[in-house]
Amino acid sequence: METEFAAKLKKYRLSSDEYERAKKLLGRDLQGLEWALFSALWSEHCSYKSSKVHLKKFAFSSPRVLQAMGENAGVIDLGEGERLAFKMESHNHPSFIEPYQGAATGVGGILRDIFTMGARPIALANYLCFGDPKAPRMQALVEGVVSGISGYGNCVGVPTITGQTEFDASYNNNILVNAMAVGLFTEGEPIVTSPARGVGNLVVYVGAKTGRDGVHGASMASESFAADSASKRPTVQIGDPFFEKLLIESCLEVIQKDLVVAIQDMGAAGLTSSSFEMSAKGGVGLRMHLDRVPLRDSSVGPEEILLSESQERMLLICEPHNLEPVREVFERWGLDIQVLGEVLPTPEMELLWKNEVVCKINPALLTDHAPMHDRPFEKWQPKKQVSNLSPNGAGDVALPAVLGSPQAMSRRWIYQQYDQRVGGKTVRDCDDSVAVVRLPTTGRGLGIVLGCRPSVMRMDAQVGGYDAAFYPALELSAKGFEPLALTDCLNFGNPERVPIMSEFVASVEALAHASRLLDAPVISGNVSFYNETMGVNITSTPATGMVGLRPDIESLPASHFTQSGDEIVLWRLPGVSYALNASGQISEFSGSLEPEAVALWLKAVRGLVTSNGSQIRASRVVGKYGVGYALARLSTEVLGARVQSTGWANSASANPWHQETLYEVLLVGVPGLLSKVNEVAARHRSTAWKLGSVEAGALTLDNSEHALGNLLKIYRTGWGNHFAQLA
Amino acid sequence: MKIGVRILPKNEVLDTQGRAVESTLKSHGRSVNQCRVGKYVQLDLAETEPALALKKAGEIAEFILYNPLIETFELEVLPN
Amino acid sequence: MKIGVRILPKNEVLDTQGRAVESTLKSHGRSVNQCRVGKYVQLDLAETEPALALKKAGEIAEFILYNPLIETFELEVLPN
Amino acid sequence: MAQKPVGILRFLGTNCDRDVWQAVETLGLTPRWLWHEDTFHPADYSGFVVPGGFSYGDYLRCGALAAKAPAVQSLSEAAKKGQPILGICNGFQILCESGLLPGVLVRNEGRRFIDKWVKLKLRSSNAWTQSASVGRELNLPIAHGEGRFFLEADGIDRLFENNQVWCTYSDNPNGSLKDIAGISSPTGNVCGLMPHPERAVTTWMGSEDGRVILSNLLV
Ligand SMILES: Nc1ncnc2c1ncn2[C@@H]1O[C@H](COP(=O)(O)OP(=O)(O)O)[C@@H](O)[C@H]1O
Ligand SMILES: [Mg+2]
Repeated sequence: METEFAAKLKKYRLSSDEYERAKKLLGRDLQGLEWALFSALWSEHCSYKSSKVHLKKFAFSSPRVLQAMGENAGVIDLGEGERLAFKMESHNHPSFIEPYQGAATGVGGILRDIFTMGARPIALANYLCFGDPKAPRMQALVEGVVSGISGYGNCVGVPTITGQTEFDASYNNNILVNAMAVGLFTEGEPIVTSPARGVGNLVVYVGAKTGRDGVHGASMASESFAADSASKRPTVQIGDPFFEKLLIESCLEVIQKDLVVAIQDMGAAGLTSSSFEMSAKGGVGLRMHLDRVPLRDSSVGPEEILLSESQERMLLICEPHNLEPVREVFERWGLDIQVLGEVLPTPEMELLWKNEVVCKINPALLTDHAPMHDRPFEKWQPKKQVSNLSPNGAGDVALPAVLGSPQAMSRRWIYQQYDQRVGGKTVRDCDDSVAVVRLPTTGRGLGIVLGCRPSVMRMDAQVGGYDAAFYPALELSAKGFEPLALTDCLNFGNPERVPIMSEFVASVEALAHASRLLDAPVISGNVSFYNETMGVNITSTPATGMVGLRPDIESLPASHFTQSGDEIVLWRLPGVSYALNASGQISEFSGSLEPEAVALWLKAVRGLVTSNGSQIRASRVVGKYGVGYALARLSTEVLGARVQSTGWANSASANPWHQETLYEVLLVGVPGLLSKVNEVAARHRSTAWKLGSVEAGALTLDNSEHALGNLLKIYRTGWGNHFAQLA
Repeated sequence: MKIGVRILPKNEVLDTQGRAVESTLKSHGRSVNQCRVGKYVQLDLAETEPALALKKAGEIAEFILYNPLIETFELEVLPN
Repeated sequence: MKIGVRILPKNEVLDTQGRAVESTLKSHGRSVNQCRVGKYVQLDLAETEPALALKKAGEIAEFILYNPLIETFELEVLPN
Repeated sequence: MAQKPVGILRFLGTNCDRDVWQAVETLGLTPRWLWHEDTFHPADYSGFVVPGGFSYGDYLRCGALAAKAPAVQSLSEAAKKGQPILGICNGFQILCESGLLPGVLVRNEGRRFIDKWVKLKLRSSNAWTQSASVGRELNLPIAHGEGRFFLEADGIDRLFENNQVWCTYSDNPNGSLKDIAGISSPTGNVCGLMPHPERAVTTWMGSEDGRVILSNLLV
């Protein structure tokens, strides 16, 4: 008896403490389907039980926020009738098991979060962390993930316009696949939310039929990978971007015709999480006949129906008189629709199977009363901080060698597989560090950038947390965009380990602080814990996605040199300094960040860029591998530069071109630019130097001259060298 | 010796292509109970013994042709 | 009754998939003389007579399943 | 007299429909949707565009499932009447699969989807290129996985003899036979093109060269 109970706990992945808690809430033992419900909704993935206490730190009120955390996606007001919904989500575990479908369904899932709210998806971005290119399966994982994203995103007709790709051995057995989607509401288009309302309204299922796909997926994503994870595989979820496209069009149509009261996609834990959340948030009950759920295979039973993660399905609530018009829309788009039941007055979920009540439970017990853990952590202490950088800390790192390394090489192989222009709004694509979309009705520019640099996170989780907001904000500012808001995807290892939890808390607090200073709230996000395989934890990776706004898209600075003779200015706000070694690691750093000063300086950068219009012709934020690498990236086949390191180099460093300081930016513009920068620089305890000028033919750093063709060749052929199987 | 490899999506796995073809056929009045769409691979092998050729084809299928998470395969010896 | 439809690229058409499989196999020391990659469609039809089922499957193949410019097809009756 | 509207076909899975709509409006013309399940009267329209995308998910063969739609029957009538019809990307594939254009578009030589800007050359005049633009170089984006034009050898020769090859790549991105990017019907009113002119109609898009083709809708 005892062992049978233990086996059940194991199967449903509930701890005995959690079982006791559930029992106390119910006043009795769990029975029947309740096991499956508690298992799914109390999983880390659905309940955020280890992170909730800390996620609250993101909260602050801003008049721009129309919808914050808690809904499918956050929504901000852009003014002039335009509003934006966006969110980022992880699909790490499924992508490691089946990279193509894992990545594809990740894209599908994040898109549904956006259009369920009534926003038309206008852009996708992806944040990918892979292991060492030589690690087992890595070439196939890269191939699968990239083709999965491209296969899904291209077909569904949403352009992928930016991304970030990292390589580090800590991801060898646990890659990260995070996808971000951005949706737009134009003037007059309603925002729809998920709380169920209106006693007697109908509960309607639309979209694909239900199969056994991903049953127990949500609770599995909340566990570390074991070596035998293959044996635990549920049926792989298959994404159908064609179906998703039909779902986008039909859902947007019923929403815009004002035919639905509430709508929610069936994501993790499928029908269970969507219906329980709709019911709990609305403070009403739902009666659902589970045997009415359209099935792909008639042998699928009630528990599997509740837990299935079959893709491309939605649950909506509509008034009875609107059922026929709703049906007409979905059928025209070739989709199934089925009424499952109705809204009840008391907050009780009533599940039926062949007209028999098989479960009756207050949904709040599973949602609001889910366990919350304040997992132990330690106050943050920098571990790699030194007072002076050692002269050879970074080793021998010549520019050409660096350019061909996995960390630095061109990612074009990836993004050339993405449709970057469908939708007809793309101004700047994946070739640029900041993606730019033209907002169709007002002609304003929307900038999108991803953030979080794992190398900086490995150096210091607190600095890395600040950087996850400041770096993308600086990239936006250097193109004249005002940073507006953020989404995040917090990828961490096992939260039950104190060092991991400490990094989580340090980086979340830093990110929250930075976002407040920038007045760019975190409006949506996702936590992925247990990225641990056979005892190895990934680099803590709080990925971010940031959006910014510009009043127009005229005189947007380029990301490469455009004119010979232009002046090149380095503008620095001194903070933390370090150098990456050839393998992308940082062994030590000096200095510290002053977050308040950074936030103010960012405003000054944007102010300078926007007030100088076409006089600033190009800009680039200095990042990995320092000023030399940034200059190489600004160079084209014909235009390079002649630059000097006198005056601005940090003395202790062996190679000034290779050092990075948080924060610094390169501005390129008409001669006389330095004096313009200097007018504002001093006010921010920042300094600017003229490094030299744009020149045709070569990139000359002090006395070493690099032929442009050679630099470009190394940068572009890096991919083929490291991914020979894919070239 | 030629070996044919029929690769089909597993029964319990969603067949996106089959679903689309099925519904197009239906809308043109050519209804079918079900349609599954998979791959067909024809291997021309040096082996001349059917048993050996089948063994090698099976190894190749396991190695590269099919994805065991979502597909099943069957082999057949083809006339020359 | 189930009918299988084997669809293969014509010889004069460059079969990019087949070529890719061949070269991967070669680089892993599993050489084959040739590999062609096509499609396999399994039709489950209401017809219970093999002759009728084959006729209907043939019509469906002609109607939509294959493109005579680049492909050929063959039908087979499958056991239930 | 106001010009008749431009008909834009929409199949399940078409995804460049709104982009074509936007481009047609940019030219000052009136677009109209033509739904795949409905037939229409060709005479009500001044011309037709079959937009790109992934009709029916590109399943089975791209364009094959869409080619059977009732709207394509009406489109065939329009083709016979000599009305201008342009199929872009997946629209080109649909025109081939429906027999309105010869040949077929198969998987790119490198097997992967390619999104990039390409240089093209206009080679002959037809309903979508004026004779003045023959010889002109265009800069347009491509975005496709199956853009390699195929037709047996003597068929290709005939296309060239009849001036049906109207657009070629300067640097072949996908292995297309004879660098073919676009072909036309013998009469020149039905044209297919793999690159996307509707994605290049304003400077902020990166090029305005798409207008060279689309502005032929203005009569
Ligand atoms: N996974 C990806 N998806 C789409 N675009 C990507 C991806 N990874 C990198 N990119 C693009 O590649 C370009 C180069 O990336 P990166 O080396 O990080 O340089 P940058 O500092 O300019 O962003 C960027 O413009 C980025 O948008
Ligand atoms: Mg970047």
